Amino acid sequence: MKVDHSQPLEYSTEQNRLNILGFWIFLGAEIMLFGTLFTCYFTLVNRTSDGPIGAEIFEITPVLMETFLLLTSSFVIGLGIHAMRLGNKKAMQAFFILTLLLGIGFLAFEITEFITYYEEGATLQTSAFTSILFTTLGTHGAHVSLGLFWGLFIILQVRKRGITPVTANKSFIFSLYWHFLDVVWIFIFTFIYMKGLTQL
Amino acid sequence: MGYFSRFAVPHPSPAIYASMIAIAVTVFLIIAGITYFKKWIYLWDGWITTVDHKKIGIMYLISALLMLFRGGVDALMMRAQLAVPDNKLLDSQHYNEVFSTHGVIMVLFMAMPYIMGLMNFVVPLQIGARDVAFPRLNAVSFWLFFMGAMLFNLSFVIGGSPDAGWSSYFPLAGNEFSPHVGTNYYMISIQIAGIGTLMTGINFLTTILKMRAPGMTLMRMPMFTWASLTTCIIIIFAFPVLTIALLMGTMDRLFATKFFTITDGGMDMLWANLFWVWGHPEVYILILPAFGLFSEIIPTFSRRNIYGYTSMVASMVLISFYSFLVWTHHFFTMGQTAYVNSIFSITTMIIAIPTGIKIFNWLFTMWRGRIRFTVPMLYCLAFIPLFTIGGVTGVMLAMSAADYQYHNTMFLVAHFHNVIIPGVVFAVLGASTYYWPKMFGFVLNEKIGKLAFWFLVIGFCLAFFPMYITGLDGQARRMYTYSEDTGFGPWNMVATIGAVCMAISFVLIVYMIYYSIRNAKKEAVSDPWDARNLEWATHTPVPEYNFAIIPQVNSREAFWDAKYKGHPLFKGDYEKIHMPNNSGVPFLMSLFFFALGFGLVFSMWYLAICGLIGVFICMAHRSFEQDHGRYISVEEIKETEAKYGGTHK
Amino acid sequence: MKELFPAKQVGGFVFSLILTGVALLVYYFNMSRAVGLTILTLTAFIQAAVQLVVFMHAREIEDSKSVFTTIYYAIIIALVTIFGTLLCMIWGWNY
Amino acid sequence: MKTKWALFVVHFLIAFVLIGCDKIAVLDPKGPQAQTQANVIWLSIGIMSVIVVVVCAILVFVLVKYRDSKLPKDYEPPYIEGNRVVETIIVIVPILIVAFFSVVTIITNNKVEATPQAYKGQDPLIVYASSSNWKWHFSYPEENIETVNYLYIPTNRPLEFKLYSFGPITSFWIPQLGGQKYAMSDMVTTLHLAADEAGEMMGRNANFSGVGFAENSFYVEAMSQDDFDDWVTEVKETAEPLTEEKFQQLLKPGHLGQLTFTGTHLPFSPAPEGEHAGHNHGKDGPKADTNGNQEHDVHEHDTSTS
Repeated sequence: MKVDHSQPLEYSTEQNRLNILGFWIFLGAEIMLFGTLFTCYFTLVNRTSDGPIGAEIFEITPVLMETFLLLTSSFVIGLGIHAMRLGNKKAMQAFFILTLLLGIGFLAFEITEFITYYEEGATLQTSAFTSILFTTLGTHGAHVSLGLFWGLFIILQVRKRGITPVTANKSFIFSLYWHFLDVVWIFIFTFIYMKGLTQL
Repeated sequence: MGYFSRFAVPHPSPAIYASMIAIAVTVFLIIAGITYFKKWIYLWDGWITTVDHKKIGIMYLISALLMLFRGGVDALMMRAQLAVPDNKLLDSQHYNEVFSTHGVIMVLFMAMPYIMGLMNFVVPLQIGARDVAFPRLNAVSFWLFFMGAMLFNLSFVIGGSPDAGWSSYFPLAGNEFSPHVGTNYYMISIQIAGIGTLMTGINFLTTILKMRAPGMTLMRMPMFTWASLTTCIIIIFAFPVLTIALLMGTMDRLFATKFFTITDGGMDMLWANLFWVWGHPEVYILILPAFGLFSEIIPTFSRRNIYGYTSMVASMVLISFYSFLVWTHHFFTMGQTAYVNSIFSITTMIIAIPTGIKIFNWLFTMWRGRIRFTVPMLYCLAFIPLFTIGGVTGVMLAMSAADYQYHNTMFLVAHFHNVIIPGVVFAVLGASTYYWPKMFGFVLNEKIGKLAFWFLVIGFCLAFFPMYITGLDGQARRMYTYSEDTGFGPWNMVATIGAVCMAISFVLIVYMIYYSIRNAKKEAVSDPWDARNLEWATHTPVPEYNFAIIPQVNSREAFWDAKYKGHPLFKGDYEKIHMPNNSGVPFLMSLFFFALGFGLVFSMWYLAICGLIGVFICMAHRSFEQDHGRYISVEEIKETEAKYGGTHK
Repeated sequence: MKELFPAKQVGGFVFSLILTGVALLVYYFNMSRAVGLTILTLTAFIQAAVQLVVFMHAREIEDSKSVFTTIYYAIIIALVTIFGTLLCMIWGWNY
Repeated sequence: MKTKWALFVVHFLIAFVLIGCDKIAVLDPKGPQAQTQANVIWLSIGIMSVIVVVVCAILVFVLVKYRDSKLPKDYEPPYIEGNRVVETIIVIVPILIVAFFSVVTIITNNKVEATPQAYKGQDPLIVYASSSNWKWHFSYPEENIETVNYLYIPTNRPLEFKLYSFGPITSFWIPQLGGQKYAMSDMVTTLHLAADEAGEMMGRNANFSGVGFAENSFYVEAMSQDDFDDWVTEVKETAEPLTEEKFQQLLKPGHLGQLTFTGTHLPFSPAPEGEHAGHNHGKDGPKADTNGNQEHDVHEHDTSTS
């Protein structure tokens, strides 16, 4: 395996560069995936039937907490990658663990939120609106949950194998994924919560 | 017994019982045969665990051919039923199942994998690469498609086939009107195969962008590679839509969500919309690679370079973008206002422009050429006029005022068969004949091939042209019977005769393969057609590393110029080659997907959860695995190259 | 310790927080639909761009052209799908 | 000999097609909308055949002239990159054709989506055509009668069909009067038709809707306004009233013959339009009328948020 030392470790081999480009293309597909969910959401948002509308169930505080947690975790994993480029394994691991903890915090808030919705009578089966709401949020939440496991695996690998071209590449790709989830959340925050709460 | 009753076919017939027995016997014979000839290890090591793009390509082709025959039998059953008025051969339910499975199989499990197979085999060779960007992912893609196809076919004997049409419009496909598991099969098997396709798209786009031989700029890429590139772009942005649509459909059926229901605010139009947001680009996913294949075959047998390379590329790029702007033409009659219909009418007609450019460029490629009438070329020559007819009827359909009369009729059926059969089927059959020597080391029999070709073309014309007329006369599609006084009878009889001709042609194709295996001269010919692109620059059969030395490209037709202008293609010495290791995990993972899918179809949650955990374990395994591949030493390369007669320099 | 917190990343983070704050204005102040939606759309897309460039290093990869083409293409197609769907199911449909 | 046979086959085919065309439903229109559509179809067939002929002519020419066996042994095809002029022509000509068709399509779209020009200003006959598995129910709200599986219409008067479905998506299609339109469960679509001459016609559901789809057709008869009025009077005198109970029975999946009732189902089972539109009603489906107030609230949210 040829290693090109002029580049950061995660780009250093041909396979690494392929992996990163391939993952970017995958993110393109993910944009379309969430784009479709938003399409459905915008189409169904007013089809509330006998169930509640968004403004009746959304609450600003947990949403802001979730936003803050995910934004921060996205920032922290950026620091993690920076630490990785400096070769600081300890800092990198600390940042990655912090990221995952923030991710768990986000999920905890989201799950509580879902439970509140259920208690208020907005279930997956209530109306077309609640169905698409839970599906859109749930798809994002499932991505975060998957990311938690993935991140954990990577932390374990870095711990055991150190920062090598392979682990650096994996960590960098994971960071791309995590940032992307934050980007998706920004749109959920804006076009589902803010738009719903303000009834624009 | 209560537990097993869910597996019963809700609407059994002797044909289904016969197929159950036939399937059981075939499976038993295959297992017994493999065991008797002690081929299990060969099968496992050589094929099931392989990550070699050429072998994966061939496996795609074999599966696609099998599915072609399954779908073809469906087609014959439909034609037999419609041959005469008031026919009682099939009842309504069976007919509905047959046309639903025919559509799904032909589009998703025949045409798609056939195209994927050819892409797999040809693209890395054409760009001078040793494999695709992610060989392991490539194996996952194939096995996911394969398991999806198997799951779909299982519906015939366990639980019942889907019967709501290949487009499965809700609410007909919902629980209320389709209570049995057929539509679950539809949703889940297409989902599994679709994930595989999406991965292939990502894989090949990365491959084409990053792994081209030195000197091969984008504007020097062969046409089929360009076609594959644009196809991958469409796949990447179209398939997520299908993923979501199927997810929503599955949730409606399994978890009683309210996306497409009649009550609680559900919106049945949304399914149609999502289906065609994916479905229209899907049409171009099929046809663009076919265009690419024609653009390979026509120059070779005209002994000329492709005419208007730049405009060919530009038109494909345009088509790949426009394909996302036209989907509403599949439901002009859904009640949108005239201005919405006008917008989508016009975007649809605009797509005809780049397609027209391509047709004329192919004609001008033959102009002043030296045309040889080989079997692959014959398919191209039949393609041009027939596809033009299909294309212009497409423009007719695009005019939404008139579409109100064509929609849902046999006219539409005639139109899309008229583009897909001359477009895609002729392309893959022509290309299979064309690439056969590269894949298997011998040329297929010309005489039988030509006979099959004529049966296919004449059969096609007989089968589909009458449908234009009956469609305009009011024969709706998907009608399982019609009365004598409609006057559709004679035309349908002609169509059935045509279908039989096409069936004969496919039998002849099988015979051609059998005959050629027995009788063809098995001498390795690396360039039997005097072709122009890099895939012919390597040996036949292709060594696992494709090229001992990566070729240096400095023109659009690198191999042609190497042959006739003396440009050196292979410079430098042998170096050790890095190759990926085989792995059984992709196969295992797709088995877990199969279990997951089967569990979901029958709402057997424990099985589904086990399948899901299995999938995650495979992914975790991949994450922790340390697999750096292996090296082929210079000595080994020298040995192999000597065996094949040395590298051309 | 300081080298672990580069100015670019910290700045990006602070900027993101500010943008979130701006989006919140729509919640706390009553404004017209047009103004509100414009603010929301702008803040969302700027924030996404910040993530892309500052955190995801989309510019530094040697294939950044391919990366940006992919992302732009995805965004355009997603927008076409969203607005096209709304056009034929909501706006262009006579209820 | 060969050419003789070929000529014979061509003649035979042309004769066959021409004889057939006389009776082809879509090309034998009985109303202004179908006439518009038939005109578009003939126009496009005309222009498109020119394209097909041009392509075939070039193909035959090339194949005859540049086939391997006809060429001298030492002929080597030239390398031709392309030709600006030729490529411009093959771009411009299709663009012109598409531009022409675009104009045609915009004009005709607006034609078929509106009351036919010739009958503008006349009071249209409104018919609620709803489908259930696998029947058609035709409600004449003004005449206050309802039929099943057959449709009587007056000639020379605009017809406004309000389409919806009690089940899967269906498509209401009377080929000789005009193109089809979908009937869906939670909204009403409108189809504008008119009949120019009296006569019998075939109508059917064109969109696949399950097991009984093939037989899901109906009989159409166009008659003068006087005959139509006589028929209405006769129905009112002879037919049974349509009760809610009876209507629920009719909705059950299956096939029925032609039935006639006085009264329509609209009072107790209103069409999903306006307040009753699909996105407003709840679990009870199209029948839910009792909690209209509550629904109205939701409706207001709709307009404010969409």
